[in-house]
Amino acid sequence: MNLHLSPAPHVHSPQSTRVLMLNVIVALLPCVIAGVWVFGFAALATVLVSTVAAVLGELVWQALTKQKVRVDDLSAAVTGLILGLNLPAGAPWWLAALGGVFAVVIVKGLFGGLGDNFINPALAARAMLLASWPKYLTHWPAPAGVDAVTAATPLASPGSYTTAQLFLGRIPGAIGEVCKLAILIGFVYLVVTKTISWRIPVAMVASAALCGWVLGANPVATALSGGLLFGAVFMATDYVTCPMTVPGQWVYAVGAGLLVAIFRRFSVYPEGVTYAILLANISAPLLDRCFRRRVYGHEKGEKA
Amino acid sequence: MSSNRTFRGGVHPLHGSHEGKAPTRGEAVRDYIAQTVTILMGMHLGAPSTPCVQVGDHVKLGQPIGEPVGFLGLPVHASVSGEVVAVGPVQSVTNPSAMAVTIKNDFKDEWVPLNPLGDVETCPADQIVPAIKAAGVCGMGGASFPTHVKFAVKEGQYCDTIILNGAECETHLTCDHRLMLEDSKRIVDGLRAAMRALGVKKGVIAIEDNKPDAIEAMRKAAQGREGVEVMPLLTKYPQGGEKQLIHVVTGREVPTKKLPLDVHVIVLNVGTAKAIADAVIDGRPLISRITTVTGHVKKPSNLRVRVGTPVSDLIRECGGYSIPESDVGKVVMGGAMTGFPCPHDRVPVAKANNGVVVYSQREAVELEESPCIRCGRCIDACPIGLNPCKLKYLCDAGDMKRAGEENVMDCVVCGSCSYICPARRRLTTSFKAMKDKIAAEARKGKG
Amino acid sequence: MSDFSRILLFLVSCVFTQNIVFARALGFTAMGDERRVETAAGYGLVVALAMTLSSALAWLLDMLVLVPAGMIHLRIVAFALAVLVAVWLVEKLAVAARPALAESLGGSLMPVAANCALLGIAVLNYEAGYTLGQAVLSGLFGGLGFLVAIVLMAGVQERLETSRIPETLKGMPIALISASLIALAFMGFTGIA
Amino acid sequence: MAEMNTSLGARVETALTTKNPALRLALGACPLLAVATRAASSLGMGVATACALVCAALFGAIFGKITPEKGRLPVFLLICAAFAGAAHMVLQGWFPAVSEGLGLYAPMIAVSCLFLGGAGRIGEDGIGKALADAVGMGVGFICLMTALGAVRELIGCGTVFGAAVLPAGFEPMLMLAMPAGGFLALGLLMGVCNAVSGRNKKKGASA
Repeated sequence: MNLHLSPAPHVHSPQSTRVLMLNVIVALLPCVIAGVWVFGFAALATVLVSTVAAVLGELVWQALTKQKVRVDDLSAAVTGLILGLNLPAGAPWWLAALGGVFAVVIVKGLFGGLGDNFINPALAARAMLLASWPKYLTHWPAPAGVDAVTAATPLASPGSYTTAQLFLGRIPGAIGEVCKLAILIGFVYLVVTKTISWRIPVAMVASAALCGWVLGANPVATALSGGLLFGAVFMATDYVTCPMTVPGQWVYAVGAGLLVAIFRRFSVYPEGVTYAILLANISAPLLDRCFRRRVYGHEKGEKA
Repeated sequence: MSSNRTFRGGVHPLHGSHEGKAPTRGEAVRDYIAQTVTILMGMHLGAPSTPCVQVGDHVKLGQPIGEPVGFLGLPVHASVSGEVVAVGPVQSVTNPSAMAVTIKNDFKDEWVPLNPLGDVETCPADQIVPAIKAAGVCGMGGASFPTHVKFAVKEGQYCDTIILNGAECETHLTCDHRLMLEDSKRIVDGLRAAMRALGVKKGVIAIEDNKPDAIEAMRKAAQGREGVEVMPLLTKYPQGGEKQLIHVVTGREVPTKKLPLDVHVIVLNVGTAKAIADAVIDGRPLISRITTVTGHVKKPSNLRVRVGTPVSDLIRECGGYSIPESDVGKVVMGGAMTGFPCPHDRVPVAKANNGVVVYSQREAVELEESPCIRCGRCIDACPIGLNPCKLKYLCDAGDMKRAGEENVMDCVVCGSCSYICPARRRLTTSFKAMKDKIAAEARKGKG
Repeated sequence: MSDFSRILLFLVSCVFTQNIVFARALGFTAMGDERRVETAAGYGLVVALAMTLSSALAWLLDMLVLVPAGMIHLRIVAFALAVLVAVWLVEKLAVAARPALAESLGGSLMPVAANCALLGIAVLNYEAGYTLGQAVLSGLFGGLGFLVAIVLMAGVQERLETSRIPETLKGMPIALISASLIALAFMGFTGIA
Repeated sequence: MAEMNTSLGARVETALTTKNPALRLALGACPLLAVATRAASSLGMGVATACALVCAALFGAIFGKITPEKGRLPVFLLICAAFAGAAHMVLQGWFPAVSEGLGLYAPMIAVSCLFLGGAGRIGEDGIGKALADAVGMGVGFICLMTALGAVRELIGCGTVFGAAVLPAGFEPMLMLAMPAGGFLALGLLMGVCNAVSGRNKKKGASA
């Protein structure tokens, strides 16, 4: 008899890092399918390139720096997938690949790897691509079957699409963000499997719609346009870069929504979700400082 | 009978399979008497007792074989009658050389003369605590704190509520559940004795709502007994933790570094209450207890065993392992959340050992720690409100000062954070080590 | 546009869109090893105050001494002098108003003068041809921008304490890389005000 | 709380008095980060700063001896500013292209000198030692600025010293020309330097 002596607890929750990441990938599949449906196979190619680049990038980085290779935790795959879904269909392959590598090596790897980055890798990579090669990131191909090569996104020309079009996604935009139905399916899946809480997405979308309304935008169109829903469900909820305490998460989500409304109204970019979430990420450590749980048997804010 | 009364945080281990209690909760308690018992001298928190018998001595049932040492000392009694065959160190669950007395059972079960006090409602109240001490009663829920010390109310302190802990929030275990079903009257007697000893007006028996039959049985037993009530609680781990229980039942929080008595509460396990009743009514010392034997054994059961019975005897009595012996991966003394792994299966059962759980190799294999993904689940799960994620970093870095500032000493080592962590980080283990280190440092500073 | 909204836009511009650290890359030197939000906030306040004062002093020095005397080639020295005087004044002020704060700042505030945001804002004001009022506001708002930047950086660096940053990148390199990513995020403000 | 209040002055002072030359170089490069986007102009700025630094170090060593400790930093800042002004005027006259590239960042040469010269320690060493240190730091700074400018120019516009070196299809990464890119390039450059020098140190230790 060879008895193990590892200490208690002797049971573990079935939700491992890998299971959680797999849940996110499954939740992203409807968006991938919808993207292919809207933009054709060019969309699939973009998503695949960025995913493969992110996974290979992580593999090579971890091997080069003599770390244990942990590609099997699927976090790099999630990053690459989300980045790909944030790009326009048919973006140059090197753009998608470079973005994937930047995300896992510069934004994540240099800080130590999974859990150590302070900002969402996929979004930071997207911001980098937008800053470096703006023409590719603002060139939106029209949905397959529409008689035009490029078209104006709903954010650039509000009112040119019906709510149903916005919801189903036969509109120009980034691959993953166009079909709101697919995003909602993913959201429900993530909440049901307890991968994420409903808190951040709902608070962020509601806050953006409300603030947008105050600033003169149609709240329904605000919620259904651009990458707001996609960002709120899949990127603002990134464990690593959102606050860890519940009150902190509320402030974070409401703040991100507010920034989205402000950016859409005032900045030169028609879309502000990327920057709103990145800025919220940066404030997350401060929010975690402000909102700490009271320790049992201690007065609020009392130190040992 | 479901309840919403609970604390903030916590986890639901094995919730899909009735907290692992299904195999044993319907099984009536069986008696098992061992041929040889190895009685440890250090079964309680505090200095081990000194053996007062020698090899070759004949001892009677209930005869003192160990004398108390120090403030937290407790006497130890023979749990069988027969001949002392060995006095010396043996392997216990946590200590490779623990002083013990081994007795070969002659199966005569001759008692030493006992001093019963009689009915708990009429016996002299001032003799109750000495009787409890003489009977060697310690907490039977796992912490094994000497019970008479809990009753030592200091100048200026008072107690207004005694809580009987029947929550049994730990997974797999059903020994308290069965005890409440089969010996409900004795439990209430024990509670009344404790209340009378300290002049307490209110006694609360707290039970998780996954044991409706036990709640029913205890309510029936408590009927007509002065100041005794039964309180159902939500099923959630660690509902039976002392601090959580006090908060849920009384709304009070034990201030940091203080004891329950500082908020006028004493918490006793239901098994301890039964032992108190035995000590008062019959004058009988604590020589047996109910232990749940479950996991990979052929016939999971609750056994009433003599203190000092080897675990291997318990497993044999339950039909032996249900998997090949080579596949047995871990034998845990206690439940899945806080139990101690046994180095081998011949260690003896002590007064506070409430269960034995057998795991297969596959279940027992230690999961590899991976990087923290900062999901915040540990923060949500901590019943104390600590930040385990940050604390783990400080503890692993050996930063005693900042770990103390992050309140590591308030950690109750319940295991909720380690259970919930998707990265399988051994948070609780780090905290336990840091707590021990800080406590050792403090002792060094004093001495 | 009302004065109020003009000032508000100027504030947003100085604090976010043209943040002195992330958009103009000035004043980063102070962040190399700042790890505590409390210290960072104290330092940021001191710098903001000094920036306001030095803006005013540099403007006065320029308009009242250098230009009339035809010594504009001495501008850099004059601005450096303005910075030193401003920091010296802030130090006196801190000692008088908040002795405890001054204590926590370690006695001397003079090293704060080495912060290039201070000299930078004086030059910026001169290049933009601001009036005295505009220069003071620019100093104040620029200082607030610095405060925001240093507090955000300190929060991030506190957070990075638990990260497994490679040994070769610890300290200044990772602070620079963090600042780079924050600067990327601050680009979202482009076009606002 | 004691730890939290670690004096601010002391923290900044460590940056000013650090003995680590790599860190001093990086701190010196920070003020000029925004304009070090081209190899040629960065080289020019590096040379100008190095010259100003050597002169400032000479005067700093002289005046440092006779100034009380508290006054050293202000005095050195003024000396640096004076030579930065002189360097700027020389640039304006002889190298207008570099001067134009500097724009309003020209006065930052003074702050660069402050960090490169280890302002907090001036007057501690003799004139000879201070000069040798300044020359060393100056040469190092020229190398660092040139490398920084070259890397940013190569990736940010596809050229080095104005010559196209990358294939025609290369699309420059505009971010490198922005402050964000400057921070990133300098951070990575420092990391690479640390890695290389760390490896050398290890080799030296084992030999």
